[in-house]
Amino acid sequence: MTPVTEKKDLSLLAKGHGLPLACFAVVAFATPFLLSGNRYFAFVAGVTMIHILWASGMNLLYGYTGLMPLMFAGLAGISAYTVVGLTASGWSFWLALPVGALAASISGIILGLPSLRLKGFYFTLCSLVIQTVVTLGFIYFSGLTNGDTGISQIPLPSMGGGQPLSGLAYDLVLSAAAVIGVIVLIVIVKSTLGRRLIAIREDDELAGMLGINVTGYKMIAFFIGSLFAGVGGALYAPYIGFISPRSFDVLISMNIWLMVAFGGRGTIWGPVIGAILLAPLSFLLQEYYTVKDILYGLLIIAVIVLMPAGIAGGFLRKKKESAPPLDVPATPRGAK
Amino acid sequence: MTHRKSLLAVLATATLASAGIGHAQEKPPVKIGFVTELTGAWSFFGTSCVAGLKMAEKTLNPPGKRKIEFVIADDQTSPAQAVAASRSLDVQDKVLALSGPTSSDTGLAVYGYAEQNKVPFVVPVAAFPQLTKPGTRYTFRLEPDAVGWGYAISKFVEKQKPGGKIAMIYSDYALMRAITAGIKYQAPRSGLKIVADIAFPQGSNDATVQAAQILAATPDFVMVSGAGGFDNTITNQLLDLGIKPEQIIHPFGITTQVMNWGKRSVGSYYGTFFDSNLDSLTPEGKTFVEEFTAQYDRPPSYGENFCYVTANVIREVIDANPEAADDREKFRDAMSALKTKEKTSGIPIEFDKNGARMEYMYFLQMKEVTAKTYKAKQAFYIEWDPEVIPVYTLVK
Amino acid sequence: MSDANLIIFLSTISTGLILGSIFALVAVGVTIVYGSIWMPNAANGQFFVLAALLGWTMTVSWGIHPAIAAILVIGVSVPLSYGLEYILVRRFYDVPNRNISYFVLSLGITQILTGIFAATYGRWSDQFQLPPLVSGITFIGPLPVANNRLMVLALALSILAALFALLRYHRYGRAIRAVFQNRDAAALRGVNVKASYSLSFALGNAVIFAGGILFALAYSFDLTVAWTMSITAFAIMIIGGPGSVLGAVIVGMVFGFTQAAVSTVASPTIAAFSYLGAMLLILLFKPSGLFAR
Amino acid sequence: MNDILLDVKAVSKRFGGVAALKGIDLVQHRGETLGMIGPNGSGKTTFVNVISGHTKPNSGTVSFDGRSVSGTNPFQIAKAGLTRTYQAVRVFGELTVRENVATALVDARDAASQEAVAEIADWLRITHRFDKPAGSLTLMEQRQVELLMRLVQKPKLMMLDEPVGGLSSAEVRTMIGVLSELKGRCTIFVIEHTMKVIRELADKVVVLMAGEKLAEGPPAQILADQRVIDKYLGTADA
Repeated sequence: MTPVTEKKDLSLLAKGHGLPLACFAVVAFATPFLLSGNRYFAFVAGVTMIHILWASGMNLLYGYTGLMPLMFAGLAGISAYTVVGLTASGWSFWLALPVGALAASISGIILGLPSLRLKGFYFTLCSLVIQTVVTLGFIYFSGLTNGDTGISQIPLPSMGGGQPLSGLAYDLVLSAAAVIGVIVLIVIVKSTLGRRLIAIREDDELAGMLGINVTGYKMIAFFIGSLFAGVGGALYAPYIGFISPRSFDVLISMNIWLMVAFGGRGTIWGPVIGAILLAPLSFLLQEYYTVKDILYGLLIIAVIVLMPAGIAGGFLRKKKESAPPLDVPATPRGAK
Repeated sequence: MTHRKSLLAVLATATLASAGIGHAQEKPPVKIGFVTELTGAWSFFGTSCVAGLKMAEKTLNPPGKRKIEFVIADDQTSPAQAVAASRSLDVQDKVLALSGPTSSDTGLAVYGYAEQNKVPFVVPVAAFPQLTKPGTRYTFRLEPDAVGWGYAISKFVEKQKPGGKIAMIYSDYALMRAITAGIKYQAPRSGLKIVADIAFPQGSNDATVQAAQILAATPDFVMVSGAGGFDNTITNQLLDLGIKPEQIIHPFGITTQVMNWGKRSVGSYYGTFFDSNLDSLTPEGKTFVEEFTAQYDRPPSYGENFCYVTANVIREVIDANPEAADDREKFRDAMSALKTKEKTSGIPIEFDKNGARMEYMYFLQMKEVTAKTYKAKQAFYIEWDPEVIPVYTLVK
Repeated sequence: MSDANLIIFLSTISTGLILGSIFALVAVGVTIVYGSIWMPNAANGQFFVLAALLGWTMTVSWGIHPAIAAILVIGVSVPLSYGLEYILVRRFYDVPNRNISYFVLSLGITQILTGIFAATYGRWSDQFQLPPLVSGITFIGPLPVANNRLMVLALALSILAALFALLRYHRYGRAIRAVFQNRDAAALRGVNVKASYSLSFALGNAVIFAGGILFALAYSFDLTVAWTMSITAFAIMIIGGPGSVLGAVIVGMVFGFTQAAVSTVASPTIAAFSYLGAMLLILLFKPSGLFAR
Repeated sequence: MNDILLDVKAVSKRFGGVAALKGIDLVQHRGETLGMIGPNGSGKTTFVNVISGHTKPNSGTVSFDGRSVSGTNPFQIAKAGLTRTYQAVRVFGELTVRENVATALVDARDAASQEAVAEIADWLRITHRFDKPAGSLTLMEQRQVELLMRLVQKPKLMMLDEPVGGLSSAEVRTMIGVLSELKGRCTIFVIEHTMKVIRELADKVVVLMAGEKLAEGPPAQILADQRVIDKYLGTADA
């Protein structure tokens, strides 16, 4: 009868994620080995891992904080360009990565400022325009970014001993990044920080009234979410070997967001599933290129019509509805 | 430009090809990966290129020769997809070489993959200089580089009007920036003056004001190069304001563009590397133009031609060097040593140490536009060594 | 003022007007749909291009006169809108946070249209041009202006004026505006809210189609225009205040003039940055838009 | 009762050209229940918005618990111990009651203990709804959840904006009972149209009229005040 405490709540929910997390980690680390015979499928899996990381970051912002930042890919791009620039001037990739990720985070905070004044979808439209400006910036400041030509032959990061990080080793690094990203997200969501963010998502005015520093926590969400974008962007550049403004344009932002919406915003695993299903799609549908966009569009519409809360959301909601009522009879108390 | 095997290669074309016949039939086909733009912003160029390739495929595999098979993959006009497609073709299909992209950024993306993974890469149409930058080993490009086009335009203007004034109006794309870099470098050396330099951001719609600025600068020639539909908008708005067609130079003109410039542009000039109106078309070139026109309802341009020629070049190299059909290094060496001519126009093809071609450009003047075709007349032709100007330092 | 400067000045004005009125049309279409059914239609750019492409097919392939083609194209938008409304849009009328659902939906439509365009028109050309409505040149002072451009401008302004009259004076228009302001209150006052929804959806799209076909008559275009136009229309709507038709018109005009004018003193790229920058400033300091209702 | 909890001096607020509040002065002592009445649009909610930091006043100062809170953010004011409810009930509808409470606890200055939460929930008779999404509850239950979320934060002052709005008459009676017990837990500031609530709860009543303070005093005196009757009670829905 006693209200469940924060702590009990935490352990209960953490337990709820323990098994899927273990499964995910096993799959994530096993995949590169299983696919090591085929560099192409391994590559597609690697790109998917980066998207899982990105989707988790987007999920923190969109799913848990209620902000829909369509400049997410732009932030990844800021990090990627920073890292490529720094490594070209002699930095080690592993030193450049945190700097790039930090650059993305700081940019995320600055570009996220409109979210303090703009609510809901208004901010989304604004971020769409911000993304456009960022893309224009990548093209315009060609001294730093090489414009729309892009930068090719990005060297692979080196491992210890001067060996380049390639093949299986790189894939494992990406798997680790995805797994760590998901773990970080779980920890955040289960912490009081997560509770504050959810409160802001649900009703930021009410959250402020309850003593939650809405401005501060939105900025923290942007900082962390952009960090996901940044780490992903930094790892993406040498993995693909090429970056250009088109690698981080609005369509990529929308794609990442779609993975979250498709999988189920505000759930840990929905966006992971979304990324696993959608990220490889464009690689695997290669032969159906004429109808690929159409199929993709139909898929989007089908999901929004049939499962508006995403795959995980649709599944969870059904489960919730079919669960027996949790009502406990009220303690009888004397009437006044 | 001299290579150990160049002589051998030429001889091989004529003599050694027949030697391989006996074995060829038992061997699996030689696969060439063709990564190109079938969807996305550049899909027209990719599709046109494939159309040229298909024309070549009709006669590419006569009985008795080792079969060459092109595996076509869509890169969605996205560099990341281009890399993925290259990897897929390399790993899954085990292609001998890559080819295909028609845009600079997808081209550079494939270039990075090819050079890093030692896969020969034959570029039909992508003009960005960095594709053949010093140190390039596996990449060979048929199209002259865009900085060179700028050089050629300056040379053309120098000949038309010594001491002339050039204005430049173009979309802010890598390709256009490269062209203007070449003009800017060469113009003073050719005694020309640049009087206006206007770049439009991607996604611009209207050029009237800028056309008025051009008009105010009273140039002798205007170099016009917009992206997509905007190219035509700029051209029309310049003409609207009273710039004469004879003053307009388009750095490149493909069939749909020339048709869209239309009757009012008759008299204007455009650069090209192959055109149905060339005087120098070979009999095979004429057949190519006729058959292509019959099938696609428009004459082919240089894009289709380069893709057509690419297939023929690969045929020629494999015929001359049967051992190159199954060995990437040998194929690379054979490409590097190649000394041949475009079957359609007779223009020589040979590559320098970086895989850049001995370059050339035609300038044609529009003479007539009809419903389905157009007439143009050769006004200027120039050949140059790819490094006659410092292309690789002008554009990074 | 020298002749050359006068030409630059006059061309800035004419460009600002034409570009501005087309931007205004599209933004008005978007804002009508957003204001009434909360649908941020990301496919507006694709609709815009669809109109232009249909116009191209009718004039270039079938040889129909551009004026008739323009009317046909706008006519085609009506059954298309009602069809879409019937199959998809109406499912979300009562969904909470439906703007996000609609956004996703419109992204789906965008993808489908992109795919269709790429597989059809995209293979035929990378640029499209319609024959002019009228030929000839008129001199405004020293500036020669193609009559076709003047015609497009006149049509765009007339459509905008007609739209204003419709929304202000006709009962359909008043019903739409009532729903804009408050859906529940409008229902109480006897407005058929659902009917007004489908009407606004159709009207908004018809205006976008009108913008598309007029654009195609004034300029050459290609398939990439779609995204640029989507973003521009959203930016105009945000600055003008969603649902504000007047705001969309004024800000659309300002955008047109900015593109034309800034480039006379700086580069066209700075012009693009400047209006996007203006948007961010407005969002930060007056987030409800300049002409919020 | 000399301990001043809320001290408002000359607060004015304009929206565009309309003056919503014109130089309001107001003092509330610790433990004193203050009722605010006035016709619709007289500025009552704006007043609460200004005090709770949701709206920045054009001029005037607010001090709470001896400290100036003018110009600070709602969350800082909330942390100082001033809480409020909204005219339209406002809970995290998608979250369960339990999660609502947990959210209220995370940033509370000295959050209630487990037992205290249970005690308050039992007192509000909402415990049995703890695992229901708050949005699925009845209006009355949601009002109770609102109170619960505030009380676990141990506020010093609770500002209630029409706490019985929309409730049935039986529920109003229950709510009045709850609110009179609430007086033992924190100081109350209540906006109400229902005079019964004011009469039964308030120690002092302030009448707001077109953004100005029309009258102030004990309920009996105010409700009998001729000016108040003429201008408000006689005309409005009281």
